[in-house]
Amino acid sequence: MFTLTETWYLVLAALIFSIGAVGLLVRRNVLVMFMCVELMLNAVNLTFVSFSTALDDLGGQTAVFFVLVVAAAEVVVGLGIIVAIMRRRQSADVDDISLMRG
Amino acid sequence: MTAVWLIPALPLLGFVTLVVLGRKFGDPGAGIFAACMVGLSFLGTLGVFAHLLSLPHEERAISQTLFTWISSGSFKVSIGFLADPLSITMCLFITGIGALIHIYSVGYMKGDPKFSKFFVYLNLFVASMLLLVLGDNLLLTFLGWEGVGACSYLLISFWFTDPKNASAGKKAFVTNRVGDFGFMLATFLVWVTLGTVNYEQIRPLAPGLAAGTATAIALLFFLGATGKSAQLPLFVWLPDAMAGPTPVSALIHAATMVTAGVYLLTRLSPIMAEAGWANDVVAWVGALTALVAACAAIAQNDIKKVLAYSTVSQLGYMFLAVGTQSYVAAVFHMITHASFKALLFLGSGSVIHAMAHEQDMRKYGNLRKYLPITYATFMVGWLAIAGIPPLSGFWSKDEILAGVFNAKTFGNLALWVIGMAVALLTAFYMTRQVIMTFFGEEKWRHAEVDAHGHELHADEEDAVDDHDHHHLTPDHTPHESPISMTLPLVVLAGAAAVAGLLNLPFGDPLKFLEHWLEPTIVGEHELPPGWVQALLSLAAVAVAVIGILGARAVYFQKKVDPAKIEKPVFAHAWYIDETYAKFMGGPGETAFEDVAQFDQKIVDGAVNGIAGGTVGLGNRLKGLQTGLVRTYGLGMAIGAVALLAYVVTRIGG
Amino acid sequence: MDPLLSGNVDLMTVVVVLLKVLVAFAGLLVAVMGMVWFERKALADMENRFGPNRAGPFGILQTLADGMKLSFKEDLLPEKADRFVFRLAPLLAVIPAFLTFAIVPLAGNFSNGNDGVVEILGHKTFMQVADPQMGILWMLAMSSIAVYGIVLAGWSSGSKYPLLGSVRASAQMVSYEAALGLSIATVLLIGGMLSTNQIVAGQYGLRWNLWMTGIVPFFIFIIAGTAELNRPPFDLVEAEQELVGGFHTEYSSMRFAMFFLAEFMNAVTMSAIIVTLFLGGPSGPTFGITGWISDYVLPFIYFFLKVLLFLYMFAFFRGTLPRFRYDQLMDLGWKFLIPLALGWFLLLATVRVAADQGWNLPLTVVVCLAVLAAGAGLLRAAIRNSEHAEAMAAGSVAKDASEVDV
Amino acid sequence: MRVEMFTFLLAGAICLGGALGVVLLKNPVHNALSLVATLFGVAVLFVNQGAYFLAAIQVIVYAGAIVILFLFVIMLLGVDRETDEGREPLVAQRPLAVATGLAILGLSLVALLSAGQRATGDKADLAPLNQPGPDINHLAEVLFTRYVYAFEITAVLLTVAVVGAVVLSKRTNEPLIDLDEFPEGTVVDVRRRADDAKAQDEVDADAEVVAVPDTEGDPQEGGDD
Repeated sequence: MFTLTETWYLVLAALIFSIGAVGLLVRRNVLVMFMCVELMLNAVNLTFVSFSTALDDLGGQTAVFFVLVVAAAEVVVGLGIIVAIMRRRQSADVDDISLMRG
Repeated sequence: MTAVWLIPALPLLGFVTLVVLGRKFGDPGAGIFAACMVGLSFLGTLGVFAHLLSLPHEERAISQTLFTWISSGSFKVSIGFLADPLSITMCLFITGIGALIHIYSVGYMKGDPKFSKFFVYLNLFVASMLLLVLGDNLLLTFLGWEGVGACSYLLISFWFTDPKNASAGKKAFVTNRVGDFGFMLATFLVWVTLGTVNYEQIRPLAPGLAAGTATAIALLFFLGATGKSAQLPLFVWLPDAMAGPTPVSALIHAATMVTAGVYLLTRLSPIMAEAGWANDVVAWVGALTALVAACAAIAQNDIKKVLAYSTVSQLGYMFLAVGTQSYVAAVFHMITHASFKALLFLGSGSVIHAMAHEQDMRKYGNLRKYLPITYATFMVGWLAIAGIPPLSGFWSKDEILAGVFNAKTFGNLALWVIGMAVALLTAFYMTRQVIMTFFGEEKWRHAEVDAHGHELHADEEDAVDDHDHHHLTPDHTPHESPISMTLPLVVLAGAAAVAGLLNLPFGDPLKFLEHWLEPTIVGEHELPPGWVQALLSLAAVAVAVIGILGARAVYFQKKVDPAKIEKPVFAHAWYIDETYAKFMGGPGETAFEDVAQFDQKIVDGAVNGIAGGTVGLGNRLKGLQTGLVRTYGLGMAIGAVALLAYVVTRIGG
Repeated sequence: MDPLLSGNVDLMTVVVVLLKVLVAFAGLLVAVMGMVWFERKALADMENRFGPNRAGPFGILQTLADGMKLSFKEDLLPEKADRFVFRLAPLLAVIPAFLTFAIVPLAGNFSNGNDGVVEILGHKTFMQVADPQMGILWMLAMSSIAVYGIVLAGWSSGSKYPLLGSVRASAQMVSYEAALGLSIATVLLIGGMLSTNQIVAGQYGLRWNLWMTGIVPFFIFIIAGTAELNRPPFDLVEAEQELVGGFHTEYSSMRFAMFFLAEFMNAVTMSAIIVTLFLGGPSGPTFGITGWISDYVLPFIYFFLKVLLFLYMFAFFRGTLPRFRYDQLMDLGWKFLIPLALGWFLLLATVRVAADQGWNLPLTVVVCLAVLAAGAGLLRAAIRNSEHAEAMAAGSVAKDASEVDV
Repeated sequence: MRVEMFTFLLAGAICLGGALGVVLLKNPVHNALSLVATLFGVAVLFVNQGAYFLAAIQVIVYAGAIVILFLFVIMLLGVDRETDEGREPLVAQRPLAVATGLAILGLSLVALLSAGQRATGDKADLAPLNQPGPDINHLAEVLFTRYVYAFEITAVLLTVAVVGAVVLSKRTNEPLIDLDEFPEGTVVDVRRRADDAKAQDEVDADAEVVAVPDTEGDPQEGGDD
């Protein structure tokens, strides 16, 4: 039986992060993309806590706390923007929102 | 004494204030304000001067750094001022004579539609000149150098509605550019070789310069000086510059700006001391300029042109002194020349003012009857420049000639002979001018006469100051100028008379100027022993007297036809100007056309090409900006991968 | 931390844990059955009728009968429903309800500063299923999860009335969670601990948080808690006149029973939480008795009576209060309860600091009240001002205004 | 240890399943639910590592607030239908995305597995974790002493975010972008002119058709635009 070290957590976090990154790039629904960002943030949080445990230091947990707060703020503003955009065009497809193209 | 910065700041304040409020201040107001600013600056200079005097001999230098101007890598330049005996001496007569000329201008420029603008320029000029002199590094000096150049340009073409005035301004500007080029190259060279442009830092480093480098630097700086100080071959702009208002001629083109070159070389005496044969070049150029200009001066009919060539010639003396390492003599002559030449210019201005802006001496005569104060003061100036003791010109000129006689310069005796010849010519043409102006019959009463039947009118057209268009009529009665114009004349006459006291050759304790400047100047020169000096002085006086008598014989007693002396070649200043014009119009023009083509095709082409290329590239690249968030995201992700890859490879190592 | 889990985890520990879980779950189920019957009876009394009186004595088995009836009904699945979520939703409603109950101390001797430790099968433990470190936060977390059951139920039905009901419900629950959390924060401020066990232990004697926090948080908690439960007068979620049956319109049979169960479970749990937070939980006088009576019987009786009080209160609300309109509900939550809870929290914090620093306590309180009154005045002015401004959603305005109050 | 291993495996599986669900499921609501599963799994993993407080707020903030907000938006804006993910309009986006994802994963794993401690740099010198008392106390101590400014600034950030969200969600009748704000000659202006020209063309074309209804001109030329 393997022993549970922080490496396990870190590998799991890397997996979640990669999945989130791929999802962000592949999915076209703005909301789903947003969720993928949250996935990535969570993967990072997990990494922070794992290192915090591994190094026996509160620093990682403190970082997670701030990530949580910032994520909350980000979602509030992001969803506000999405709602404002979707009021104009009845679509959540991010490819439709390309007014800023060169 | 931390108020050094106030000296240039006050005229600058005047400039800024007048730019904004000049029109509000109105006709006399703006002028009085400007004069007050320069006067206050003079008082400040006096304060600093007194402070310096109170210091021990060796510590007479105040350097004050205000702030860092440019800081780029190891290149660091501050806005800082260096008040030492040399710069304060310069400041004293810049602000002193400047203040007098400001006062004079209030009278002279009365009623001019651009009255306040004139004082804007004058104040800016004084500020720039003070910056030039007080700046503690080459770059700041260059700033002042360009500032005075710009002001000179603006003032020469002050009445720019006349195309001749405008072109005279342009000529001065362009000719000066050639010299500035030398200044800049020299500054770069100093920076590259010494790693600093600060005078106080240059001073200890200069002896370490290679002889060749020092020579190159000195020659390049001298090129700059020939432009600003109107030496061969760049002197051609100064006679034309007389198109400007007469106070300008007095202040800028006689007393202050044109001495900037002398100041520069004196300031850089540590480098000049290492420069070897460059000093010979300076001396010879100075001597030849003095001769050429003196020759030209005897054939001019425009009262101001005579003075202009005279100025060129006297500047030649100064460079002769610099070239023979007699810096003290150069500065001494600079001071005396500043006072008597300003006096002469202002006197001529007074005459012109009285004669309804007629500048042709052939239409003058017997003016001593109408202009007693002008006449009296002009006499002082005349005797001073002619080198009659005990007036100031004698002492300074004598010291230069004595220095040349004993110098180790190549061909020093030849130089001395030239100097003596120039002294003779100086006495001659000045006497000629005085006689034509103040003695004889009242020639303007004869309608349109050409008393001497000259075929050539010696460019009289060029210099006619016709900014107001009432011409000299036969029934004109000259009248003395207002007090604001005569007062400076009297003061300057006093100065011109006694300025010689600054540095009397009769014994070491009497050489005030030499002791005063000692800590600033590097370079040794030995005066000949006392009895030789006495003989030389006697010779000089004799030469001056001969010149005066000769002129008296020709123009007063009319024993010789003046036409025999006033050769066209002299009137045209050896055709140097014409040669330039011919060259510029012929092969020069084609060359310039080619350069212009090059500029258009290659330089502009490069600039436009880069711009066009950027536009084209942008047009191609804007396709990348799809507006699609996911594309951007992909870009970011790829970038992240690259970063990660970099980090990972670093970890391994 | 539960002393049970501090040592080695052996077989008996697991048995004890399982035993506790079983007892708590069974107890909760019984309590729910009782609660349903009790509420119906109480309502019937208020409305001057008999209520259930057929199944068993006084109709006490009515709930059981209802449950059996429901379990034999047909399990309908609407055609437009999202099958997976439709089936998941009831579970998401029930499970948090029970999980919240897990942290409530049911018994144990808390008198005279005892920490409520009892011994079961030779193991020292608390009379609660779990005593996690984050204690009361667990309850907040679970109530966040409970929202999902309702939201998803409404959405997955593929019908507009349930959707509207569920959106109403979740907005309401999210809104009132803030007031709820703030009033809990006052309790934490007084006790300094998150653990429910320690909160209860801190209220020995009659040092109930009810008084220690100055009563106001207690009332805020009751109002917000009632709203969290979607019970009358905050039962817009299932306002039959408007939304047919609310989020569970399309549910039938056992799935409906689960929602039903969850609702009453939540009511019981909420009562238990109120008791735990403000009324000292199972603590009470022991009259010098020791042994198992003081460990189990007396505390449980105290606990039961206190919970009963609040169950009656909920029934009483239902019987007497008219339903809020939706904007009234939001106004009450955002413009009144949250600012009040926040202000009170600040007041208590100041008092706490004042006590620590040795300031003049009465003066501090007076100054604080003055500041709060000023803040309230400002808030009121802001609200009145914004009511004139057109095209502003009531919720967002109040959000702004509450920021001003801070 | 065995219990923790079991918990880890279970929670990890939930996390991974949830993450895959977020990316692969087509219905946004299902995506959101999958996200909740992952968040929950992460919370469990936090508990597994002793970060109780973080686990609690992870659930409260993420599950209780953030994902609920997502669901709100999905449901209220009516985008809860399955999205068509079969067609990918951007060429090479998918393979590149997958390749990038794999590259990130691979590189991270290389960094984590080969470098070990070196990847993290030096250990911070905050309070150690293993102290008596609940972890929230230690966390609070650090937050309110060493990180007090950061803490206050995040408070400001949240306030600003709330105000921003209120402003964003205010219903206005003006268009989002006021085209007249843009000076002449900018891209927007050019585009608008192009639109105007197109509209003008249409009007002209219509007029043409109306004006000459019975000439031989193909009516579809002008009418069908």
